[in-house]
Formats: sequence, structure tokens, C-alpha cells
Amino acid sequence: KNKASSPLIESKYSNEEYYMITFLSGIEYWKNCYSGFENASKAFGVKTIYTGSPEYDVNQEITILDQIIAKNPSGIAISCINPDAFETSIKKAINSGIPVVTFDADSPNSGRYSFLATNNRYAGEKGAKVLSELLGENGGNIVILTLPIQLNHEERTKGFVNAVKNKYTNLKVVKISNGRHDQTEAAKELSGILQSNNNIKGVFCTDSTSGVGAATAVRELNKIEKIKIVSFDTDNGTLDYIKSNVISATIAQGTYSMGYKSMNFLFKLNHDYIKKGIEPDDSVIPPFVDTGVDIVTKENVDNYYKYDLGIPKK
Amino acid sequence: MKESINNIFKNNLLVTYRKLSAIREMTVLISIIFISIILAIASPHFITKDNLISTTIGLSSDVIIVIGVTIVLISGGLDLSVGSIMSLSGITCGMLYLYGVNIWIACIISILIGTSFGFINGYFIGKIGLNPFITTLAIAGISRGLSYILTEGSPISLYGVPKSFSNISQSRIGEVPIVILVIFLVTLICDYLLRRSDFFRKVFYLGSNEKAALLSGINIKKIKIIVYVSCALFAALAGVLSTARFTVVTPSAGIGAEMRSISAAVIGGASLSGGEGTIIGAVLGVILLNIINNGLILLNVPVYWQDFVNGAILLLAVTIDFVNQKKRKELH
Amino acid sequence: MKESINNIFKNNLLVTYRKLSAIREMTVLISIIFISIILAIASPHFITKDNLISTTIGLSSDVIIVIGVTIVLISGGLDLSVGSIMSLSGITCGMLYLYGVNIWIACIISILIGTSFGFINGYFIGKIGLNPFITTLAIAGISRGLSYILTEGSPISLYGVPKSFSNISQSRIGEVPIVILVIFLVTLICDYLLRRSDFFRKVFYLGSNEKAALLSGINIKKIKIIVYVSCALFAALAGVLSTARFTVVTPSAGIGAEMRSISAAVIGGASLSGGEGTIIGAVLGVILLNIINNGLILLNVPVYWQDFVNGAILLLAVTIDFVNQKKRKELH
Amino acid sequence: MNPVLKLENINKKISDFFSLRDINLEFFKGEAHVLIGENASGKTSLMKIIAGFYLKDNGKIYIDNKEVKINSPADSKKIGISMIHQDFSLFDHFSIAENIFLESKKYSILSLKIIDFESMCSECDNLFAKFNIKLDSKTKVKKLSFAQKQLVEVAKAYVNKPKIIIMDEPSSSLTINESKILFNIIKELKKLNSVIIFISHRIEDLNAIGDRISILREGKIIFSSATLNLSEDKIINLMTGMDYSKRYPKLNIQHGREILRVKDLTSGKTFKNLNFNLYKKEILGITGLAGSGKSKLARCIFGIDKIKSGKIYLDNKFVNIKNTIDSIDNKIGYLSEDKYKDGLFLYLNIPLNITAPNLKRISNGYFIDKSFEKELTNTYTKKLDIKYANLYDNISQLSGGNQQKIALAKWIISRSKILILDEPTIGIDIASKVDIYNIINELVTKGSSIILISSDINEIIGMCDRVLVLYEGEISKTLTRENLSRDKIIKYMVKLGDNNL
Ligand SMILES: Nc1ncnc2c1ncn2[C@@H]1O[C@H](COP(=O)(O)OP(=O)(O)OP(=O)(O)O)[C@@H](O)[C@H]1O
Ligand SMILES: Nc1ncnc2c1ncn2[C@@H]1O[C@H](COP(=O)(O)OP(=O)(O)OP(=O)(O)O)[C@@H](O)[C@H]1O
Ligand SMILES: [Mg+2]
Ligand SMILES: [Mg+2]
Repeated sequence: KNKASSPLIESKYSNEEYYMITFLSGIEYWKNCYSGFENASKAFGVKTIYTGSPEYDVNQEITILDQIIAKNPSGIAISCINPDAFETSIKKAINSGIPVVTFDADSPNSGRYSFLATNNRYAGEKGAKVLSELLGENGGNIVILTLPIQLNHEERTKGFVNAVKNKYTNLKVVKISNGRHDQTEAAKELSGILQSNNNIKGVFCTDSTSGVGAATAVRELNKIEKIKIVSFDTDNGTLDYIKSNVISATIAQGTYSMGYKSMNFLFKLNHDYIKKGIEPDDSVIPPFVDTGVDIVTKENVDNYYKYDLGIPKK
Repeated sequence: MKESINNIFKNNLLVTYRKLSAIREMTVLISIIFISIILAIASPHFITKDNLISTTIGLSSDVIIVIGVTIVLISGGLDLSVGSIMSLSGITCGMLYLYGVNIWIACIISILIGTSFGFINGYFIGKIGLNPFITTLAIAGISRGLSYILTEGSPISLYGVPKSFSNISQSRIGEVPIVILVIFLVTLICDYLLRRSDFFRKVFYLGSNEKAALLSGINIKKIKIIVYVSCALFAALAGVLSTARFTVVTPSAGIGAEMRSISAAVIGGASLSGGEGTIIGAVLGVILLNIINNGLILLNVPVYWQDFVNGAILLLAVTIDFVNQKKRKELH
Repeated sequence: MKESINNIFKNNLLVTYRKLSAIREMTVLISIIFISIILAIASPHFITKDNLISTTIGLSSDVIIVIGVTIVLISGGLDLSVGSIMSLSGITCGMLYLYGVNIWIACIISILIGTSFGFINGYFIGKIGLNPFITTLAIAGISRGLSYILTEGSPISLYGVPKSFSNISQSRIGEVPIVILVIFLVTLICDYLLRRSDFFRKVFYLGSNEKAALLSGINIKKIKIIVYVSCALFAALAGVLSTARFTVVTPSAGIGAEMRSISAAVIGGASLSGGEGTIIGAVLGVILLNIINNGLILLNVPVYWQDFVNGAILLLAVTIDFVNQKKRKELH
Repeated sequence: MNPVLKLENINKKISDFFSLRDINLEFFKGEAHVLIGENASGKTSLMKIIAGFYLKDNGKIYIDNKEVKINSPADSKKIGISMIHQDFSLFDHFSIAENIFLESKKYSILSLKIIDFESMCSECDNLFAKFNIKLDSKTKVKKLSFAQKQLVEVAKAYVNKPKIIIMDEPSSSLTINESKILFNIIKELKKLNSVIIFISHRIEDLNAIGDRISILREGKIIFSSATLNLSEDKIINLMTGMDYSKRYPKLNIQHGREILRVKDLTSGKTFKNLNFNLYKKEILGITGLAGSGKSKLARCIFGIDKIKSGKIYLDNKFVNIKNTIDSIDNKIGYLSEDKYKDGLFLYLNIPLNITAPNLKRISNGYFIDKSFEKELTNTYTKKLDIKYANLYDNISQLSGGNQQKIALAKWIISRSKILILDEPTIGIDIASKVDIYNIINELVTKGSSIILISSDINEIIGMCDRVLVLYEGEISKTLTRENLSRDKIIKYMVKLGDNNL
């Protein structure tokens, strides 16, 4: 299965190549973005390629971006590890006439045409809202499992914490902890925490791996239902845990539409259907698009199952 | 005259020997107890049944892995591929299940797959004669890569897998999870074998002077292969067990397991130059590291401090141990 | 009779010696050329100015790091802390600047800080006598930890830093960035020194037989310290340079740099058992690995394949090289 | 005349079980001071104190009547003391020249200390010419034979023109010819007014170049004088406090059928078409100059080095020995000459070392019978009178000679039918040598056959039934016990041929 998809229709644009570039490209999270990107492309009959840096490494991603620019593609949708570092390269691309939009993680001063993302802070806030509703008036203590040093996760955490401070005062964040990208470690982490403060009522995870870890820890301490978990993203693991009540809810980002809209913008930019501008009409590209977040609970969980690896769910 | 001297020697030497051989494990054990006491004082929750059990479950896969890693270290080798092999066999197990293979058969196959990578390690290191560091680093890349290629990054969920499987890690005798008992047993057995069995004796020879081992008619190629195979076997087991535990497998599982287990083994008295080490020591090493992390959590140390503290502990541990040894070996 | 034998022996020896010393770098160079040709055919974008320059800039920091790492490897050591030291000195540089220190002074201080960690490595390994793997692993944890603690995980932006600084990496002679020229020069100088200078010769002695080095009155402690200090120095330089390049520093910078550079050095002919290796070889190694990754991008190979391919390449490279060597050895 | 080096009441506790006590010694310029004593008597330890490897507990060291502090090898180097160690301090991967000039290198750009290899090699060649050492300065040291390495060590010590030079058994594996070279070098050093401290277990050396003799016993100097005309028996008696009537207790055993035949054996470079055979209960001696191929031959038979062509027959049956496992299965044993590299596990304890090739004997294939292992160890450490502090210490803590004994012990236990002993008595004191010869005899009477590779002519003459003399990889002569003589052996070693007899 080559990630360079073939056009749906015979079109005179079939030789155009649009790139999606990410960091930690191996992880599940981006797949939804790309499938949006890919499907949109089919309508225009252009080629799309997914690439990026497998590691969380600025240098690696920039180098790849530069190398892509060197290929002079028809458009680039990129998720930037870091806002400032990408300015030079993105400017370079735009000056040489390659349309660039950023998604999920922005580079605001780079002159990119548009930024499409869930507002991570908002997502965090949502998480707080859900938890506080789940726990009711008397609320309780909360643990956050996140991935420190990864910007978008830091953002989600901040969003959550602020929301708790200002709105959902029935909650109290007692600990922010490290999921370490590994469910074993996440489980270790949480079970430790649950031991030390036995009045923890809720857990908020900013990534699905931590979510699964948390779920396991809670299960092994037979505290299902007693401790509410709100996780992030919608891989089958998380969804299954929602089905079996271990995870109460998860936050689904508009990843699909991030990709889908990025593709639309890029194509239209490339063919001058839209341009930068002030007055809001459909000939002007909006500098920011909030792709929104949905809350997935047991009620609507079934809508979110994907068919991965071509294997239909049992 | 000479006789009597020799006798004096022997008596002393038995005593001292006991001391010597014990000392490594002792230092670790003592530090474990010491830290435990501190934690017990600092937090009422530390010595709770639940905490102890969950901590133990948490470190179970590290324990399994460290056994294999220690054996490799004793043979004078090094294995940086355990984490990746762990994840690969987890992944294959999950996928086979999703493709409709009976879960138990899936386990066996995936363990075989994992082990076969150990064989590749052993083949390149033992037969061809490549350097362990590089070989296992490469194999780590390859097997981790395979996990990603197979899953394209998505975690695999084994929803609705038979309870009999997912309960492996839950089911208990009285309060104690069976897994833990089994692991405990395995540890003891391996430790005994390491001290007494003919095969592991050869591993020690290999580790302390390969050339001399060769001249003593020891089949070093064969031993190397077996060593790496068994290391991979343990890793694969860990992979399957954590699959059972989480009913979800991610291609990123076991990241950093190599370094963790090597550190643990060394803290427990294994030497990276080979020819030294005990299983019990290594396992104690794992326990120590995990208790410390548990402590960091109980004492609400900010996340950002973890790496720092772990690094410091590691350095401290080896330094102390080294100084002890030096005292013993004075003139070296 | 014996004379004549000796002469034949001598001639053979000179020839083979030349071959030996050359062959390592040659094999790498040849593979680089070979792959380049393939890529040039496969993709029109490979031999474009932009692609080449961006690739070269991309690998510049790896090149700087690999120089130090190679020196350590030759001394029979190992340094797993370069990546962390790189990020730490980047971080300190950034923070000092934000606290109002003149950027150039900030650079110097931060380089000193990074280097001092090299000294700690050297001290524990050389003076106290700990194992390099463990020591540098621990120091890696500590320094990376410090980066996190200092930044609490968030990247530091040097917005509005003097152009003179941020241009270090931009300014060019004609088309070629000056940095690259400088690095190229440094490489050549280091390579010459490594082959000819007394100090580096001692490094080779140390690496090839520590005991003998000790017995022949070489101050191995001092040399070890110098070796690790210089390794850290290069890492710190890399850190500052990438700060200048990105005008932003992340605590996660340089993750995986250790393994990358060790692989590169080994591909370039360095031996993990010490006493062998050349700078040029190592640098060629870096280039090879980076060209291959560039190729993966150009040929739109799915990202999931990168780990796998890199692992396979590494294994292939060392195997080929090893077999070559073996052939040569069997001449005797 | 006042001493260059003076030791005054030196005391040093080496281990709980051994210490050097009240050492008082004087060393004069231009003199070779021979230091002898049985194994583990403290010779090396004492020297290591002078060379700065061990720190003395108390006592004073004077150089030219001024007290000096020696706290590290570097210190003693500064003073001009250099030491040739029992285990080599050479760098295998580097050329002979570089090894020899390691500490007095030639620089082309002095300020940068850029090494000038060319001039180094030429100078080295001159040196070799001067002492007619037949080696090529560009050869890598790893390609040298054991004794050749020993010569290189000596040459290295010489070029440093040291004030004081300590030689810890430099002649242990030299044949008479190489010894001559060694002695010439020492004479040169004497001319340069160096002090030579010469440790040896070969009494003949001492008459050849010694000016002064001191005897160590259990860490004490028990005899020191300028007079050298002591009888061997007297010396042995001083060393050990016992008398040894017979130094080579050769038994006359009727040897049995042929058990080993080597046919047209050819290795890569070293030797071609060797033919010889070995009988049951025979002691076959192999001797020859350094680099004549003695060890190579052994290594080929034992399956360490590959053979190009040729066949090996055991009991008239062709056997294909591909590696050491095969040879050990065929009950062949090999005691290698370089015990430090491939003879011993320096960082394992005595039992583990002794049982290494004998696992089959002490285990049921799965588990090891510790008690039997211990018993076995004890009997043989007694038998060979191995002096150790603690049975379970690393053997790196034993004295050179005792390490050699351990290397030997593990093969004695192995019950090999054919035992190849490559320089088995290197570094072993005269008294213990006799023990070892007795054990060899015992093995033979029990039915083993021995191939005794040695550069010590007396040993060869004293112990062997038959002797192969090698010259550059050819058997220049096979001598039987009847017509064994010193001169003959020497003649065939350098291949003057019969007519010169
Ligand atoms: N590793 C090697 N590679 C190449 N040549 C070697 C090697 N080892 C030994 N040789 C050569 O083979 C020849 C025989 O070596 P060998 O060790 O058999 O000599 P020897 O008779 O044992 O001498 P000695 O009395 O010093 O032990 C020597 O000329 C030596 O230079
Ligand atoms: N590093 C050490 N640790 C403990 N004991 C040691 C150490 N080195 C030497 N010894 C002990 O000191 C004693 C003297 O050893 P030394 O090497 O000086 O004897 P030697 O006279 O050189 O014997 P040989 O003739 O066999 O070389 C021996 O009993 C030995 O066991
Ligand atoms: Mg000695
Ligand atoms: Mg020899």
C-alpha cells in the first residue's frame, strides 16, 4: 500500500503533487488527517503524498520540508513541531510560489495562507467540561496524563488547567504526569498516583496511549466507574474501552476535516480560485479554521470506528 | 605448615566468598529497603496492598526482559533490540487475532516470530562475528520498523478477546496475581541455573575471556546464538503478556526498555564487560528503579524531574558499587 | 634467504597496508556515489542545488557531533550523552539570551556548560573508572532532565536575536553556506591530526589496549577526560549552531543523535572495541545515512518504512565491511 | 661508589596473606643486578613498587642518595625508570617501529607533535641491524611470535635509554640465540651506565650477565652479594630451603604404538609439508628459534589456525580437526604460550579457571557438581603447590608463576591422550619446574603422550625422548635421546647442517 494515492478521476491535473508533512509521522493521530487530505484530492484528480519525520526532531522535519520544497510540489500542508523554526523555510516555499497551509500545529509568522486546527486549549477546556459534568457538584481531584515537551499536548494541559481554575471549580488538578508514549509506563504512573491520593475522581489524558494505560491501571485496581477517564483521539483501543465503560469519554478532533479542508485550500490557492485578503467572502482564504472537537461517549461511539488494516471489526 | 595455612585460607575464604558474592545484591536490597522505609514514612499509601501489587504488576514486564538482558550481558554481549522485539511480537499477536487466528495459537506464533529475531541477532553476532551493539541496534530498527509497517502506526485493539487470555494478568491466588508468582518462580529458577548449570558456566567463560573460552573447547558460536535467542524469547513473552494486560498493542510499546533493563542489570551487579552478574541482582535492580519512580510519584515530584533523578540514581548506584568493589580489589 | 622473505613480506605489507587504510572510507564513498547515481536517475530533484544544499545543511549538526563521537569510539569508549548535551547547551544559550545576556557571551557560556558535562563524563570514566556506557547514559538522563527542568518542557524562542547571530547558518559564499565550508575544513583538520598527531596517537593506543597503554606510562586518565570533553565540546557547538539556525530551542533537540552518530561512525570504519576509526570515514557515514533518508523522501517511500530501512542499511553496511576485513585477514 | 637506586626498609602489604618485609637493596650504575626467588616470593611486587604501580606502605627510596616519592608509573618514568612486564605492554595493531619508539617518538613538526613515521622506521631498522635482530620494523606486532615480542619489548626498553631498567623475566621463552641478542643489549646498557634489574628463573642467565645477585624468599631478601660463583644447588637451596638432587627427573618408559601421525602438514605462510609422528607414552620435544613455527604447528594441530593442506591421523585413523571442539573431543589438549591472552580467565577464580576445559568431568551435562569441582581444585593446587590467598579470588591476583601453574593444571586434569605443552615452564621457578616435570612423567606413565614445545635447551635435553628441531618452518633434524646434545640442537636451530658438526 503506497501512500502516494492515485487519482479517482481522469483529470488534467493528475500530475500535480500535494504533500502532507508531519512530525512523529508514525503515530495514529495523523492518519485521519491524511485520509481527509487524500479523499479531497480524489475530487480534483491530483496526487497526494504523506511524509514527515518519524522522530520528534526539529532538524529532521525542516530538512524534509526543504527537500520537499526542492521538489517544487503543487502544495504543502504541514504540521509544525515548532512555530518559529519553520518561518524561513515556509517563506521560501511561498516566495517560490508553492502554497502552504499549516494544520494542527501552526507557524503563525511564516506567511502560511491558513492554519486549520482544533484549538488545543479549547480541546483541553472541553475535557474539563466533560469531566466536571461526569463528576457532578461535589466534583473531585483530577490527574492529567500528558506528554510534556510536546507543544500541542502542553496546550491541551494548559487549556484544561485554566478551565478548571476559572469555570469548573468543582474539579481540582492534583497532579500533572508523564505518559511517556508507552502504555506500560502510563499505567505504572497512574497506579502510583492513585495509590498516593486515594480520593482521585477523574483522569484526563491528552493522548490515546496514556488513555489506554490509564484504563488498564484503573481496571487492575477494580476502580472502574469509581474513577472517570476522559481520553483523547479515537483509535479503536480507546473506543473499545469506552464501549466497556472503562473510559467514560474521549475527545475527537476534527482531524479528518483538517486534512480535507487543507487539500481544498491548497488546490484552490494553486489555481488562484482564492487568495489572501480582508473582506470575508468565498474568494478569500480564512487565516484560521477551527475544525472543532466532538465528545465521544458510549452513545455515539459506534460512529467513530474506522476499519484499520482492512479488517472489519468483529 | 603449608597445610594449616591452606586450611586457614579455606575457612576465611568461604566466609569472605559468601560476603563477596552476596555484597552486590545486598547493597541493592538494602537501598530498596531504605527507600521503602522513607516512602512508607513519607506517604501512608506506599505500604498498601494495592500499591505494592500494582507496582509489582507494573514492573513485571521489565523483570521478564531484564532476565534475558542480564544473560546477554554476562556473555559479554549487549542487546538493544529487546524493546522493539517486545512490541513486534505484541503487534503480530494482535494482528493474527484480528485475522481470526485463535488467540493462543497467535501467542505461540508471535513468540516464535519475536524469538526468530533473537536468532538473527545471535547469527550475526555469533556466527558472522559482528559487534553486538551495532547488530542489535540494527535489528531494533528493523523490528520496530516492521511494527510500524504492519500497523501503519495505529494501535491494535483486541476487543472481545477471550477472558481466559485477558485475565492472564488479572487472575490471582488469594490476593497475589498469578503472573507475579510465575515471574518470581522464573527468576529463582534462572538464578539457580545461572549459578549451577553447565551451560551458563560456559556463558560466564565466554563473557570473561572469549579467546580462552575458545581454547577450552567451548562452542562460543552456539552459546552466543542461544544467549540472544533466549533474550528475545523473554522479550517476546513480555510483549504477549502486556498484550493480554492492555488488550491493546501499540507499535511504540517497549520504547526505552533496553536502556532501563541494562541500567537495572548493571545496578544489580552485571558488568558491561561481561563475565559478571546475577539474575536476582538484576531483578532487584528493576525493583529499585521502579520503587524510586513510584516514590517520585508519591512525593509529587514534578514530571520534569524524572529523567534527572533517574540519571542521578543510576550514576550514584554504579559509583557506590564500584567503590565497594575497588575496596575489595585494592591493587587493581 | 630470510632477508628476501622479509622484502617480499615488506612489499606485500606496504601494499596491503595502503589498501587497508584506504578501503574503509572507499567502500563508504563508493556506496555513496552508487546510491547518488541511482537517486539521480530515479528522481530529477536529487541533483538540484536546493535539494543538495538543504540535505547538507540538514546533516551539518550530525557531522559536528560525529567527529567527537568517533574520537571517543577510537579511545575505546562510548558516549550516549551527546544528544542531551547538545540540547542542554542550546537551552542554556537561549535562556541566558532571554535573561538579557549578550548572545555571543551566552554562546560561550553555554558551550562551556555543555563541555563541563563532558568533563563529568571524563571524570567518572577516566578518574573513577566507571563504564562509559552507563556513565554517559546517566549523564544523558541528567542533562536532558536539566533541559526539561529549566524550560518546563516548552521551547524557548530567541525572537529578535541579532541578525549577526541568526545569520551564522544563512550567510553564504556564492551558493555554499559558510557553515558547511567551516565544517568541511574542521573535518579535514581533525582527520589529519587523528592520523599524525601525538595526542590522538595516544588515543589510539588507549583504545587498542588500555592495559598496555597504562604499562607504557601513558596518562590514560588524562586522555580519557580530554576525549570526553572534546566530544561534549562538539556536541555543544552543534547545539549552539542549531539555536542560531532555528532561533528557537526545544528541550527535545538532539534526541536519537547518539545512536545515529555511532551508527555513522561504525559504518565509516570505527570499531566499538576501540583503536580503529577515521574522521573522514565517520563523516562519510553520516552523509551516506542522510542521502538514503533523502532518497526515501524523494522516492515517496511511506514514512513507516524509515526505521526499517535504516536498520537494514546499518546491518548491511557492517556485514559487508566485516566480510571485507575477514578476507583481508585471511591473507596471513 | 654510591648506589644509583637504594631501597631502605621497604614494607608493603600486598594481600592479607603476603607482604614484602624490610627490603634493603642497593643498585649500582653499569651493573646487572639479578633478582631471583621462587614463585610468589615477591619479585614482581617489589619491582612494581619501584615502577610506581604499587605504593609502598613505608620505607624510603633513594635515587643518587636523594629520597624520591614514586606515586605513579608516570613518576617513575620521569625519574628514568622503565620496566618490562611479565605480560606484554605492546600494541598488537601497530608496527614494531611505533611500539619501540612509543615513548621517544620522532616528530616532524615538533610544536604540534606531528609524528614522523618514516624516520622512526629507518632508525628502528638501524637498531635491528646493530643487534642483528631479524625483524621488519613495519610488521604489525600481532604478527610476531612470542619470543619475537619479548625481543621487541627489550628493544623498546633500550631506546628509552633509561637510568634504571627493570626486566621481569625477559628471557623466559628465548632460545640461546635470542638470549645472546638480549645479553648484547644489556651490555650496551651497561656501557651507558644504566642500572639493570634482571629477574629470571634461568640460573644460566645469571652467570652470563649478572654482576650481583639477590634472592627473595616469602617477601624477604635472604641473600645478596656481588659474588656470583654459586652452585645451582646452592641457589636453589637458598631460594626454597630445600635440596633438589635431580633437576630433570627423566624416567625411561618404553613407549607404545604410534598414536599421532602428521602428514604433509602445510599452513598458510609459516611452514610446509611437515611430517612427523608421536608414540604412546612418548615425550616429543619441539624446539627452534623464535618464529621458527613451533607454536604455529601446535595451533594447527589443535585446530585453532586453519591448515592449507595435509592430514592428521590419530591411532592410524584420519581425523578432520576443524576447531578446538573437535580436538578436545579427540582428547588432545593444548597449553598455549601466551597465558594472559588466551590461557586464563584473569577475572575468574581458581576453580573456574581450572575446570574450564573439564566441564564434562565435573558436570552431568546439565548441572555442575560443586563439591567435586572444589575437591578437584584443591588436590591439584596442592599437587602443583599453587600459592594463593583465597581460592575464590580472581587469579589476576596470583603471581606470574602461579598463574602459569593454573594454566597447566587445567590441562593436567583434562586426561588428554595427547597433550601439547607450549613453553609450559615459562616463569616457573626452578623448584616448581621439577614438580611439573614429575607431573609430566606421571601423565606419561598413565599413558598420555606429550609434545613439549620449549626454547629451553636444557629442558628439551632433560625431558624428551625425541626432539624435532625446526628452522623457518622446516624440520631441520629429528634427534633421538641417544644422540641429543646441546651443540647439535643449536647447530640445527640455525641450520648449519651436519657437515659443520
Ligand atoms: N597472527 C599472525 N599473523 C601472521 N604471522 C604470524 C602470526 N603469528 C605468528 N606469525 C608468524 O609465524 C611464524 C611462526 O610463529 P610461531 O609463534 O609459531 O613461532 P614460535 O616458533 O612459536 O616462536 P616462539 O619461540 O617465539 O614462540 C613467525 O615468523 C611469526 O612471525
Ligand atoms: N594484585 C594482587 N592482589 C593480591 N595479591 C597479590 C597481587 N599481586 C600479587 N599478589 C601476591 O603477592 C605475592 C607475590 O607475587 P609476585 O608477583 O611479586 O611474585 P613473583 O616473585 O613475581 O612470582 P613469579 O616468579 O611467579 O612471578 C603472591 O602471593 C601473589 O599472590
Ligand atoms: Mg613475577
Ligand atoms: Mg611459540
